[in-house]
Amino acid sequence: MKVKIFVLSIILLISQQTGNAFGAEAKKNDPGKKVYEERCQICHGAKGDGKGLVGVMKRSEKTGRMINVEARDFTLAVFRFRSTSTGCLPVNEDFISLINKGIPRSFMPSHKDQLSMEEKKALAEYIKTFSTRWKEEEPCKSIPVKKPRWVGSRSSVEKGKKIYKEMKCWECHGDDGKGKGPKSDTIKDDWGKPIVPFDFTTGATKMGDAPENVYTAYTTGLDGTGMPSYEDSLKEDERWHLVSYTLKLMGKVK
Amino acid sequence: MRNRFFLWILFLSGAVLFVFTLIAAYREIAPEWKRYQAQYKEQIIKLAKDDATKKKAKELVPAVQQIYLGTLNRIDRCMSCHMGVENPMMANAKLPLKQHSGDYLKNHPPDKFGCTVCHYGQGRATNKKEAHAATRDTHWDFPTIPLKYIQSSCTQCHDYEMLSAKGYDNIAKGAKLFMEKGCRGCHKLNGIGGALGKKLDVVGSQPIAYFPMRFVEGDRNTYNWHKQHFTDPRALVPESEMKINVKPEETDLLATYVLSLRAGEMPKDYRRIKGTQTVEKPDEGEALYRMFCIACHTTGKDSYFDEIFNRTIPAIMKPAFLKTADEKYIKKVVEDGRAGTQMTSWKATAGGLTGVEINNLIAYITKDRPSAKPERFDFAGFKTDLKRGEELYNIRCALCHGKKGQGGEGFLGLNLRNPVVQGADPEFLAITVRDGRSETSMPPFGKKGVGFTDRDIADVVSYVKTMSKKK
Amino acid sequence: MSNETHEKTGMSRRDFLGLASLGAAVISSLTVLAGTFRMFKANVRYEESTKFKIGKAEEFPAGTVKKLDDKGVFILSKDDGIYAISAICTHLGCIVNQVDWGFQCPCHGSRYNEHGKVIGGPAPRSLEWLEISEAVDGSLEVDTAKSVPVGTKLKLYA
Amino acid sequence: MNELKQSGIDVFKHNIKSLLGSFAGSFLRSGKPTSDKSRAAAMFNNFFLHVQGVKTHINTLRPTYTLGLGLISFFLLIITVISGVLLMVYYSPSIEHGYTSVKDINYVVFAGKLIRNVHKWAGEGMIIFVLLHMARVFYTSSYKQGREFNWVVGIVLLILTFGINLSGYMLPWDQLSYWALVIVANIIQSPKEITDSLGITKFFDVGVFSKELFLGGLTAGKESLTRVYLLHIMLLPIFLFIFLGVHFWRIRKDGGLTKPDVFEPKPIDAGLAALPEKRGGIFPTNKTYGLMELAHGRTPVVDRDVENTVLSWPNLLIAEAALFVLCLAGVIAYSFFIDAPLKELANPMIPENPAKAPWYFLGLQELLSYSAFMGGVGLPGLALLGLALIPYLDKEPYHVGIWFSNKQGKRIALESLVVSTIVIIGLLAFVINFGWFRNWWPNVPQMLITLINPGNIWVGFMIVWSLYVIKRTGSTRMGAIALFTMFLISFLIYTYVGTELRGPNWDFFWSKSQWPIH
Repeated sequence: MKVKIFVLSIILLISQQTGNAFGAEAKKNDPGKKVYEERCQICHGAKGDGKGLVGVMKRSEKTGRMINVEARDFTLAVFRFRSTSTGCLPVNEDFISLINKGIPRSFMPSHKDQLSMEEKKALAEYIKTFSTRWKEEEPCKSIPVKKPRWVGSRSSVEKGKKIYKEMKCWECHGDDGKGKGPKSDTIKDDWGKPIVPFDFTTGATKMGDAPENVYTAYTTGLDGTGMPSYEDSLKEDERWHLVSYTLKLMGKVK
Repeated sequence: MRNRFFLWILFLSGAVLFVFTLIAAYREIAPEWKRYQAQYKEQIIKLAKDDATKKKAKELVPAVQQIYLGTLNRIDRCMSCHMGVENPMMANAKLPLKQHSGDYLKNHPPDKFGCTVCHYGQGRATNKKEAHAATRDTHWDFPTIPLKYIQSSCTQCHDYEMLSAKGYDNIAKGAKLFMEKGCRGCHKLNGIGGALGKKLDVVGSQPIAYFPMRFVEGDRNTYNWHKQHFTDPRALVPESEMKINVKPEETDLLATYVLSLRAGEMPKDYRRIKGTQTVEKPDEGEALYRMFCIACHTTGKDSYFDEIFNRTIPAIMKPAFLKTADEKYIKKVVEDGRAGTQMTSWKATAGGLTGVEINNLIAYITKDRPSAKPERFDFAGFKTDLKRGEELYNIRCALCHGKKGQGGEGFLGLNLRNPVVQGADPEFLAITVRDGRSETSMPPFGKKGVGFTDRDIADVVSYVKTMSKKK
Repeated sequence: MSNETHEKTGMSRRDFLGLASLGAAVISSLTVLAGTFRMFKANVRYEESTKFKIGKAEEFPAGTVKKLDDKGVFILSKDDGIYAISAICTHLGCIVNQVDWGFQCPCHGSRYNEHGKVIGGPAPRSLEWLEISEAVDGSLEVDTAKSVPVGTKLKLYA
Repeated sequence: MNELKQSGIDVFKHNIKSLLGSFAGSFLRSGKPTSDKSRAAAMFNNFFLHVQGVKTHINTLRPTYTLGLGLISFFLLIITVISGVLLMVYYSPSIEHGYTSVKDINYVVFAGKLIRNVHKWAGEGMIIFVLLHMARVFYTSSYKQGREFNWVVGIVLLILTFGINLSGYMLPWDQLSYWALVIVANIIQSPKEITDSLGITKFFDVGVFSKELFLGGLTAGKESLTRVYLLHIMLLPIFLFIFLGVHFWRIRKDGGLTKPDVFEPKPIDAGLAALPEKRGGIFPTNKTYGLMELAHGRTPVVDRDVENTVLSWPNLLIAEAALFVLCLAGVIAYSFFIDAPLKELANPMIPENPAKAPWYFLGLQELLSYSAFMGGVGLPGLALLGLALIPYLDKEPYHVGIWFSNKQGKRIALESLVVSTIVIIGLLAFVINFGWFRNWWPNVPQMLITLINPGNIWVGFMIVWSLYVIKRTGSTRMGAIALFTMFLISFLIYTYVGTELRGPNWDFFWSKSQWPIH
């Protein structure tokens, strides 16, 4: 396997240096590879290691805090935004929804209209070639999401607030949800980069800010970051209460 | 029965009227300040050392004490309660009878200056609540100013040097911070400054309703607003674009300074200004950079995406940029600004900088210019294909610059539609595309980077130059 | 008039209620009226204070005569003390001028000697001597509302 | 000689002793009122009292009939005039000193704050009581039988009351005054909406012309304050008193207050001084209206006083005195507890949000938010015209002097109350939830909104419903009751909504505590 990837990357390197911008002369007639080279490689790198030409992007938050945004490294096959349980590989739908939506606040653009469905699927397959994990493991099943009607109600917000306190969410995200908890300065992610806990008051999560997205984040956890999965430690209702409280911090409910 | 009914009404309402008239009369003849004056009299009689003083104190008749200041257009009745303000015998008394602290009154006798000219508050009022006007229901725009900001009143008559020499340097420190934190990059003062923020000429004497008080903690007055606004502008004005970079202890100094920016001038015979009093612009490049540019461009060495402005702020002092951008280009940007972005036009008729100052500023910005010139790009030598340029742009450039070249709004790249880029030398643009800007997010698209041929680059640049016409 | 009508009408019976209610109405109306009249007397004046500072004692060496036009006061300093004489003519309120032999009013020819004593013309009284005192900060203070007996001078220790 | 001299001194002494009595006698012209004749004379010989009849009908003295509303309005006017004169002592009408002089009235004038409160509340009380008085007159059919014109005079007085109150609102020159002035100036300008739609603005701009006439310029400033002051203390009061004189004189000439055709004194009326008694005789009633009954003693024919009337002195005068002192006590007690508002100094740069007219115009302001012209000029004009026309369109001569005419009248009033409440609240709820034409089709011509808006729809509904009532009952009086009830209810509801439920940006709020704080 490793040899194969090595050979592949060599080929890629060569093609990058000799081919033109279109990548139309790519050796293999793989549409996923073509799309990747055209659109993804500049940030994610030819080897999928997140070391593209654009490099580290600096972003100054509204509070004045400077954060570094880095392109995802595909070689570990650890993905934050999934619909599957923590530790699992994402399903194809996850890739496609991410390609469609992009990631707000981290310069990952939406490709919803730029690519056809086949191209998106091919791209997902191509990304899977960067890690051996895809050969060794099977993706888990998506966790179904069904929003109860009471999400966002006052009593639910109150319960969520309690859970926020009990589950020590505040250690990273802060009492006021502004991402300035006592631990927020020290935590690091799987790639060894410092983590910036999310500031809920900015209102826009990277995963999407519908209640369903927030619920998914709490259920699956954001693998690779310090954000754990609460699938086992909280009941479904409790996670929804937490979502209610999050919506309040985001200013979406009163 | 009928007449008795009316007689009863007459009797009862007469009684009610009588009672209320009496209570109202009592309220009129026994106001709050009379109580303090009685206390004052009592204390003076107790403290008097000689008979003459005692006799004088016994002769005190309660009356509204007022200072009529014709030239200042004020009437101050504060001393109706603060009776002992000039009396050394009351040095250890409790408020409101206590003597004024320090020796300020020696050179500022109340009968010439009054009280509200320094302390604010409602001079005409004759009860504590309305005179101090701390709460909004008194409907007075200038409540008594907290002592930590009181130096903002001194500058009505005194210059910063004199105040600093006497140890009252909050105001001068505040002015210095104001100069060095780039406030005027967005705010005009004396006609000079950017256009993004509000003019600050009379901000210190604006009424409370001028400021959005909704999220202010504590008393909703101008003083707290300024302090909290310097701490976190967006906590008070959620849509604010203000960038602030001050330490917590510096907020008071800045608040003192802005509170000193007041409308109206003191009459001539009150003013003692010899030295500087307003923040005038120095003309060295570095000072100019600090005053006008630093708030957004920071050190000028980093390009970063700013969530407040919602666009990337370029690193204007990076050698990689200076290597390609010549003085003429930079001057054009400084003078005309970048329409469609937050970059203000700084020419004399807009931002208010003179030609000399702009030259000094550019000299400072370009001081790290590397000596090596970039490799030339023979743009004129290509016959460009707009259609191909568009295809290339849409796949490779639109990711960061947006499909219409608009930049901003979550896009990492700069706005390409504005007149500066559109009017720039195509060779300059081509070199930028080819070499990128090292250490920023603009990668080299030439052969060593993404793999564009020179022809690709020429096509893309020629397409970019047509973008302002696209809707 | 006739007794018959007396019996017939309610008011002429002058029962207690009638009297009481009439009294209540009259008394309360009078109180209101009294308050109304009191209202016309202003509690404050919209003019400069009658008491004002004229400067330190050193500024008035013996022999000084200073006319404060805007206040209508002469400040005179002699060896035995300093004193203030009102410049308001006691006849009809004109401002008097200082002349060799004292003060002369330009309006109707009243004349006063150097101590302000009336010596001719229609003026009924002598010019007022005004209270002059030392304020807390050491400067001299004149109060035009307070007159003092003629000859009262403030002794200066300087 | 000596005797004569002696007696001369005695006479003089006697004259001095009786000085008070003889002065009072000369004052009343006919001596002390001790007999019916002299009591009568006291009334008709007195400059102030003779506007009232010598005799007063018992029905007039019944508190449950008049509720004293007209008199209360008049007494409030007297109180307002007196307190207003007092305020003029210290107020100075200029934009430099106006505001500070009001502040000083509050702070250092003896009882200044109380007097200002009294002036304010008595003035605004007038609006309430004039409206209530109008309702009383309406519901007792008192606009009939020769009183038609006086009803019209009353409407003029209502307009003048509104005008004087409004002009007074501007004088303190605080934020409330200034922005109310701006709003009113724009109401005055609102005919421009029509002329614009018709395209004749460039020939004759009646809106801007009248606005300039009112403000003395195009924006509110120094000149405007002078003009408003003039209106408040001179022009409007002069007209008010002229019309008031006519109003009172016509009451007298039109035969006093209305009374039911069939009237029986009740036992409770027995307390009146000199209640007429029926002491037998041939004729059941006595209709002599000559001077005879003023003569001393019994009437020769039937030995009975003129039908169901009593002497005004003292019966009416006691009632009036009681009402006056009641008004004064009420106003002073109210003013003691509640202060007249005074906000920050007027600032043309910073609008109040919401910029509201005084409360009595907020009903109009609600209509104004639909269409400036219809709300400001069209509908109020129509309403006043409609009110003025009521006595000429409803001439049914029965049931005069009876509250709500009869059982059917009561039912119609109640029915109209319910129907109008439902319809208005429905209309309001619709507008608040769904907006109007402009929200659906942004390019809709203004003319269409001017012609079709919730205000017009409501007025149209009032007219249609009244016609329906007339058709159903066959009585114009019933139609009038329906119309007037709906007018009152809509004034009430619109005023309440404008005052309490409209917040910043004229948005809907359930209570003021929900307003976003600025």
